[in-house]
Amino acid sequence: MSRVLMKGNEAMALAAIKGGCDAFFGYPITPQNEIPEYLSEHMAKEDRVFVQAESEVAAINMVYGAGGAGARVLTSSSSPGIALKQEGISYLAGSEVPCVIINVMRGGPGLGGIQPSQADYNQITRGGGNGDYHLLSYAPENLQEAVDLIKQSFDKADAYRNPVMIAVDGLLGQMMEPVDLERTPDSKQRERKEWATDGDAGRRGKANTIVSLHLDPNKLEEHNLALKEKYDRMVENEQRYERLETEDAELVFIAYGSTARIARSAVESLREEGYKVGMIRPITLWPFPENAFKKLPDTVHTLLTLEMSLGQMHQDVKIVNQGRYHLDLYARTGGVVPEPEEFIEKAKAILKKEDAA
Amino acid sequence: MSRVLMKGNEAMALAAIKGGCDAFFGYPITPQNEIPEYLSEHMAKEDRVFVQAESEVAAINMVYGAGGAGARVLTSSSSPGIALKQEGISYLAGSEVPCVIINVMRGGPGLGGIQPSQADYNQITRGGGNGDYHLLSYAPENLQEAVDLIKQSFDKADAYRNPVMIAVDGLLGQMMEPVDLERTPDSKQRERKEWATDGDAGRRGKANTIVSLHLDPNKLEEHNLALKEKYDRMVENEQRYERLETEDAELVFIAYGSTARIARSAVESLREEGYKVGMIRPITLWPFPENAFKKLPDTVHTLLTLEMSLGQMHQDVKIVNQGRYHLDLYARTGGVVPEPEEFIEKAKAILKKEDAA
Amino acid sequence: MAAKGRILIEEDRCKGCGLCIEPCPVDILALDESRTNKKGYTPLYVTDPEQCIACSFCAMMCPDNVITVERFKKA
Amino acid sequence: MAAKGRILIEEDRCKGCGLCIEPCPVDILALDESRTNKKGYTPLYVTDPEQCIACSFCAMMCPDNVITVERFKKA
Amino acid sequence: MTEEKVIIAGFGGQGVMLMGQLLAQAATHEGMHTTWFPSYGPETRGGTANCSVVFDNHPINSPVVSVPDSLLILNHPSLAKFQGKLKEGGVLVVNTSLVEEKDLRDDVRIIKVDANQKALEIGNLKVANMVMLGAYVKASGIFSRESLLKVFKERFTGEKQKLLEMNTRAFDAGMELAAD
Amino acid sequence: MTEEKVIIAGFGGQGVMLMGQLLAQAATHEGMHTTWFPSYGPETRGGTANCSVVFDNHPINSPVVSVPDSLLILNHPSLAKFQGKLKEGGVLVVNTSLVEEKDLRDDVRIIKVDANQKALEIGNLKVANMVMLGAYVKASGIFSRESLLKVFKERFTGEKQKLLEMNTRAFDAGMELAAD
Amino acid sequence: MNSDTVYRPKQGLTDREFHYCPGCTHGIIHKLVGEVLTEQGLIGEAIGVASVGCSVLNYVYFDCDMQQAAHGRAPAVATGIKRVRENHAVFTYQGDGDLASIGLAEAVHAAHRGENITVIFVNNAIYGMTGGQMAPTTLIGQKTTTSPFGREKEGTGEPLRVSELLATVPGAAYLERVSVHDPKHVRKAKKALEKAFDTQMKGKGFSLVEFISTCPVNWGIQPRESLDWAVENMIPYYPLGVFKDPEKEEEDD
Amino acid sequence: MNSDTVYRPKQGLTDREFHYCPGCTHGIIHKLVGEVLTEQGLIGEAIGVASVGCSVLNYVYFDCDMQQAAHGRAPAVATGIKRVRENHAVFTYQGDGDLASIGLAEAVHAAHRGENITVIFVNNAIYGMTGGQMAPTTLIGQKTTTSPFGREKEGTGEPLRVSELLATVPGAAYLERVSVHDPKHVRKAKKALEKAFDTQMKGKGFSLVEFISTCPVNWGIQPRESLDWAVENMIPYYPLGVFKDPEKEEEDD
Ligand SMILES: Cc1ncc(C[n+]2csc(CCOP(=O)(O)OP(=O)(O)O)c2C)c(N)n1
Ligand SMILES: Cc1ncc(C[n+]2csc(CCOP(=O)(O)OP(=O)(O)O)c2C)c(N)n1
Ligand code: SF4
Ligand code: SF4
Ligand code: SF4
Ligand code: SF4
Ligand code: SF4
Ligand code: SF4
Ligand SMILES: [Mg+2]
Ligand SMILES: [Mg+2]
Repeated sequence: MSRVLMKGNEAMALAAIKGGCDAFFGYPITPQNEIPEYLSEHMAKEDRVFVQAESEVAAINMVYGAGGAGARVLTSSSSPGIALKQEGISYLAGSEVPCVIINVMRGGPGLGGIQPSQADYNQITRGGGNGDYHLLSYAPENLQEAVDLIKQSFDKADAYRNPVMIAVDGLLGQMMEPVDLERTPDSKQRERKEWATDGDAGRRGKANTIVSLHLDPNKLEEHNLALKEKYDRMVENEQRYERLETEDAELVFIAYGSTARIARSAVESLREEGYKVGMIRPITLWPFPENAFKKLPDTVHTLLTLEMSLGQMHQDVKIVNQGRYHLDLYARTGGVVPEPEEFIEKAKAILKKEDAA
Repeated sequence: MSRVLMKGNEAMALAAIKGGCDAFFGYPITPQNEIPEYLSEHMAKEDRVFVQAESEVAAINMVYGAGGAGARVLTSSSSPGIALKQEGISYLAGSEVPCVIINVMRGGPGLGGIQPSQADYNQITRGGGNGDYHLLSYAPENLQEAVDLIKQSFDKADAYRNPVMIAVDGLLGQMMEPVDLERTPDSKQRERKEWATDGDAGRRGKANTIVSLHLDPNKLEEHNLALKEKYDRMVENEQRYERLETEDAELVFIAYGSTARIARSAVESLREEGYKVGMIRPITLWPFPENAFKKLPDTVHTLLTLEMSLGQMHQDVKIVNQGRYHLDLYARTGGVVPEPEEFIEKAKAILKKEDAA
Repeated sequence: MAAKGRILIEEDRCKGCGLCIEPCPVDILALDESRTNKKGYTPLYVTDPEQCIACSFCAMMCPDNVITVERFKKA
Repeated sequence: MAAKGRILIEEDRCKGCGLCIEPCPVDILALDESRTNKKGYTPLYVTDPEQCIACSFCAMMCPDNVITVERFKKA
Repeated sequence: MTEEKVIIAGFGGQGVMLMGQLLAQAATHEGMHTTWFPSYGPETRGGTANCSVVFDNHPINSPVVSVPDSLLILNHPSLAKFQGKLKEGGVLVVNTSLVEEKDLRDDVRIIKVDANQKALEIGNLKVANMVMLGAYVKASGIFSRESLLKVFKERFTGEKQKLLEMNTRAFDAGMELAAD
Repeated sequence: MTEEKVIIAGFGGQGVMLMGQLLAQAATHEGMHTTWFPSYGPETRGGTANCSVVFDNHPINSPVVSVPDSLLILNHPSLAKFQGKLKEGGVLVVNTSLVEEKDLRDDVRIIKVDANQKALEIGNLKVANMVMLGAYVKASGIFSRESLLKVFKERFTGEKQKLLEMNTRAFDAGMELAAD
Repeated sequence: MNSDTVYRPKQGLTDREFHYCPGCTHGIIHKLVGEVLTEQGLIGEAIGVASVGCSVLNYVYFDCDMQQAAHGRAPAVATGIKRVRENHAVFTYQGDGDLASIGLAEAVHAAHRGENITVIFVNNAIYGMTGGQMAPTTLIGQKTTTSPFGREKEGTGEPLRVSELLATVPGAAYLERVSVHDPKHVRKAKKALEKAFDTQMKGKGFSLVEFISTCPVNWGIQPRESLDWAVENMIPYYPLGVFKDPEKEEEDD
Repeated sequence: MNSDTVYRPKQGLTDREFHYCPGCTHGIIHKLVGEVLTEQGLIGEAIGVASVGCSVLNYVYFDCDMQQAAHGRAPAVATGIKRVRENHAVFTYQGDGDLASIGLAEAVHAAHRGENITVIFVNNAIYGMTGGQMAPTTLIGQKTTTSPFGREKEGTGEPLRVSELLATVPGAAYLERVSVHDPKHVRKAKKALEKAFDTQMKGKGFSLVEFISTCPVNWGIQPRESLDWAVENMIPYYPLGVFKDPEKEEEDD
């Protein structure tokens, strides 16, 4: 094990290289600038492709081109930049071009601010673009997990021929902590993508096309149903989550990413004080880890969603819940990073009320 | 009453004029082209502003400018074009600039097709852009309702200082039917908007600014909470829906827009055959009409969502439901318009199963 | 005068646009107004095949890949 | 030589960038390296006020609105 | 009246959209509920074109017609596409100039109209659609001749006024053909 | 060791970010868990700059420090902003060259370092941060001198190697000052 | 009698019939692209990018790998492709709405970076696919569905000349405007395409051939008259010629 | 002694201190805009559009109505404003990343439509706000955080000259490139701004003044030396001068 101290954005960039990323296309935006900056140097050194696009719109369409041509492609941005990419992301999903997108979220709406936020949950999990599609979305809680997931994400993208979104916030992007870049293996040699428009029509003896257009609605429906079948497989196989101290919990936090990290402190403190508190930490935002909510112990009476947005993930908790538990929400927004004490206080208030009831 | 036969898109365009629309900015895209085409002629004749922008991105930012300067502004587009507008819509919401957006939905994802669809439900109700914001969204089921709602929507936009989305599909945009343009009054004289950047700093004695940027996260959170307070008021006051034959229903359809229109036939046929079927028709997609689900009779056992997308609205039904009823979904997508017979068959199958159980 | 070559017309591809007609230097092309092809268009025909000089102008102007041009070899 | 005018320096706005210094035709501007203003910058000062010709060059070049220039009226 | 659902189909340029709109317009004048819905494509590039029209005394739900009561067929490919959908005993008005009669169903009421021929006689192939329309109006009996002529007058104004007479003639010819 | 949370604050250009990174780097070498988190703004335009560093033998949750165990203050505005957050009995290392001593809390352990003065003596105002760092390392006792010097050697390579000696001297001077 | 085929259609093209309106010159331009790719031996390894416009479906016509791009973004898509498939011929095929309106930034920036791609730019002074709206290239006085009174300078400006604009961008290596209204010009247009692909394959940078094209349906003019209209109205405003030539530049150096 | 104030700062500006880095010429340009608006009597009725870049906060500095636009879209926002407030002076203030990169299409199309607005374009050859990344205007050889080896022609192209590009657009009425590196040029720059607003108020169309500006922090050069760097490196590539003048055009007519 060799741990190196790295800045989040740089660690993620390096992880992408180790995940076999052939090409990066991006546009500067705080708080993710160290990703393109790092790659502008290191992709060149590795003889791989780095292009600073003229805009986010151009960047995502370059990703579409390079991904379509069979390369492993990365782009990164932050909230308003991701909004600009929505049409392109819809195209990528619709024409089944794999790629990896890192979103280092900041406060919104509009230009908003540049401090950490999770208010892109909707645009990540609901596809901010048009049509019935989904992105496989990972929300790591620390740099080690980010590195491990990013390395893997290129394989996942290829396996499903679907864009993968890595959703972190400015906190993870800007912080440093030691990471072991070799904890998980680098992505292995890959096979040629036989579907790609890589200019090998001659060799193949047939031309490939990559399109999202299907003018006949029956064909388009068929295509959508085929995509759905793929999404169903993701729901089946790709849910990832952590359950922490849920065995005898009365109150279960639901939190992801940086918020989960902070919530972890709250769980520890509360447990020390004897409160029966646990946590479900979604690692995939889409598919939302419904499985984590199965077989919770009978002691549970309340699920408390903690997030840095005004209840965006809470909607998924509601969808899963279907009346089983009391639901509550503690939300900060606009770039304010909550402190463990806030969660502790909220938890105590809930537990006290329940006791009284 | 004077009914005139009009094409949906043209009727909507004319309704906007009658709603006091001062300016239109848009970009061509099927199946909404008759809106800009109609307005290119008629706005000029009324000495109002019509601009064909160079792109959807430019159009939505022109809307932001003109709306910010105090005018009543309209834009229209269709699914991929709406995706491109997401950053701009997030800005409009974030800086509280009112406007009206007509979305004549078509099949997706990506370029998709041009036939009717409802697969923008997510990008309409979840804000495809970044941050915690919402659009007041209307989904009329016929041209008369579309005309009435559009006229009104400019007042609503101004009242809440928030964008309003009119969500229809290609079916409503392309069809003709008679409408009474005077059924509801035209929008009345308006007051000067004292918050607008209309160049009247001299008169006002102070300069106005319109921004969505708040670098201090505490300020941005405050701003977000103020927006939320506004959204809460919309949830309180703006839910609109129709309940059809729910009094003794066992099975309740949930459907909006064109789908509801078609479902209406199915309800009629089923009732004729003695089946106890009713319908809840959301007229506002956001706020989703939770109130419609209150005080349903005890006879109800199943809610069946019908939509032209793979269960996007169904998520809101789940959120409202919280385990009360059985839920089921019948979805077509990709531009396929369902026929009443499909709904009838599905309904019968459900009712038969329930009987057997 | 013997033909220098000939054109082959894939008639059911023809859309009757007439772009090929004017460029013909020997003026032997016309639309057959007496009938329609599978598509419903009045197709191109050669009024006087003997005159064809195989210049290919017609084919170059045809937007729909209707025309192939052959030049006869001097035996 | 009597001053033709003078400059007023809003010292706590000064960022010590020095853009105003070189343009002064009579070379009477410098940064006071001996102290810092509220912002923490070494502020501008006039080395020899008597020489000022009120040409405004310094003020024109100052990016931070630090300098006002006055011309004395001939009594 | 009870609901009447019509599909009108031909190829682009034959004027099927207009036919449907004229009917919907007539229905509007007579206080009926009506809907018109085009099959809209990405292009105006030939191929089949069709529209659905519905009339009713009650509000109309779906403008999409799956099982028409009447079918107006202006060319052969459209016959193949739509004939099967026509309800048993429905009205089928066919342009025999472009439709092969041997393929016609035998469980529906068929009105044969040699519309292109008739239009050429009148002086312009373009009015073949009006011949068809006249035949349908006669056969269905839903609208009066006057009702349609009123709509014609509203439509053919300005530059188009010169077309009024010829269209009326074509329409009348169609009515006559159906009366036979 | 138990958790140690540090905030280092000054104005942009004083090198507070680097100080935090050097500590985090030393902690990494010693196998500790550590996090470093900058307060990042839209600009590099003066004003206050600060970072939070945490060391622990256990995995660290939040990198955001609300109640620091130790505080390194390089200028006066930073004192006003952060002093109140320092936990009772915590360590407060202050750069007395730029901080007015009268405003200091009295319920914490104060290490006064005339860092600018010392740095000027050494030959470059820029190394004032290293003086501060040395003082903290001495006062906290968490890291050995060698540990930091190893990090220095890694950092000051290539063009920057010439800075190694001066920085080491400044660091040592800081350690001495804290030992007083 | 023995014979040689001196003109064989569908070179570099599939057998699929074009969906274009009768007499639309998109078809002629397709043929030229197919011929040049075939003659230069590139058809088996070329990668084309279809844009959004009437030619959106050209991925079923060109007999090489094809990727369909979002409206206006073809040059960005081509950039992505070319950067990871450096040795392949990469081209876009774009209309004037696509390239000169929504996609202007992508076109200029591909040129600006000196991307080694070839852009086939079909200027028919209108949005064909969506039913004849005004394009940035629509001529003054021209009636379209969104300029019902004819385009006026006031409010909508004067038509944009894309080749002239791109000529100011250093990375643009080869730029020519051509027409296909008669066989002579078709031949010239083909030469321009040959030079453009040549420029690309020699790594000299961005190349673009602007075609003056027709839209009989939306202009409301018969196919043959449309050619005349283009000659009489478009070419005077959009003069044919070479706007940038890498060989000339080299001479100048 | 009695005195006249011959230079009063903060004209047309609020009293707020600029947040710019020491010696950043954004400040000088702000002052000129404020002065011209004040002197032309427009400050009480002008509407400005702030863009995204270091100058994003200028809505707190300019003492008139201000709307903050999304990155690159200021000319579209200004179009929206101007169309509904025809008689007001409308201007945008944009950096080179904002205008020449992400917002190029919006700038060109505002010019193309002949929008009666004034664009203040601040070219500092870098993305200042985000920490010094390469801009389309970055010079060959210039090191930035995303061109760590110095900008190379190969792969990133040669710098874009915006004024020259816009000069090809008919609707652009007045275009001038100026510098603020010494008092003489500041005075000239102010003249250019006066002409630009004059062009707008006379309804002659789109006007843009390109300012050569500095970024001491991201160039890594002291403020005074930054001015020299601009003179020695930028002006040779970006020559000062008038690229379009409505009065000249009229003479030519
Ligand atoms: C984002 C987006 N906006 C708008 C459209 C609609 N659209 C399709 S083609 C087109 C214009 C095509 O015109 P042009 O590029 O000139 O091609 P032509 O059809 O004339 O060959 C438009 C606006 C779209 N598909 N996507
Ligand atoms: C959509 C979007 N993309 C990216 C950004 C990040 N961003 C902010 S300012 C800027 C560049 C500013 O550079 P420039 O326009 O040259 O202005 P300067 O700071 O140099 O004055 C960028 C990329 C953003 N805010 N929004
Ligand atoms: S090849 Fe030449 S001569 Fe022969 S038909 Fe064609 S154009 Fe006429
Ligand atoms: S150009 Fe081609 S399609 Fe047109 S008439 Fe001639 S052969 Fe037919
Ligand atoms: S006004 Fe002129 S002479 Fe006086 S200090 Fe300023 S630059 Fe020097
Ligand atoms: S130019 Fe202004 S800020 Fe800079 S040193 Fe001179 S007075 Fe101070
Ligand atoms: S609409 Fe115009 S451009 Fe499109 S295929 Fe038809 S003629 Fe050609
Ligand atoms: S970063 Fe550069 S452009 Fe921005 S304020 Fe500082 S010096 Fe000026
Ligand atoms: Mg076109
Ligand atoms: Mg800049």
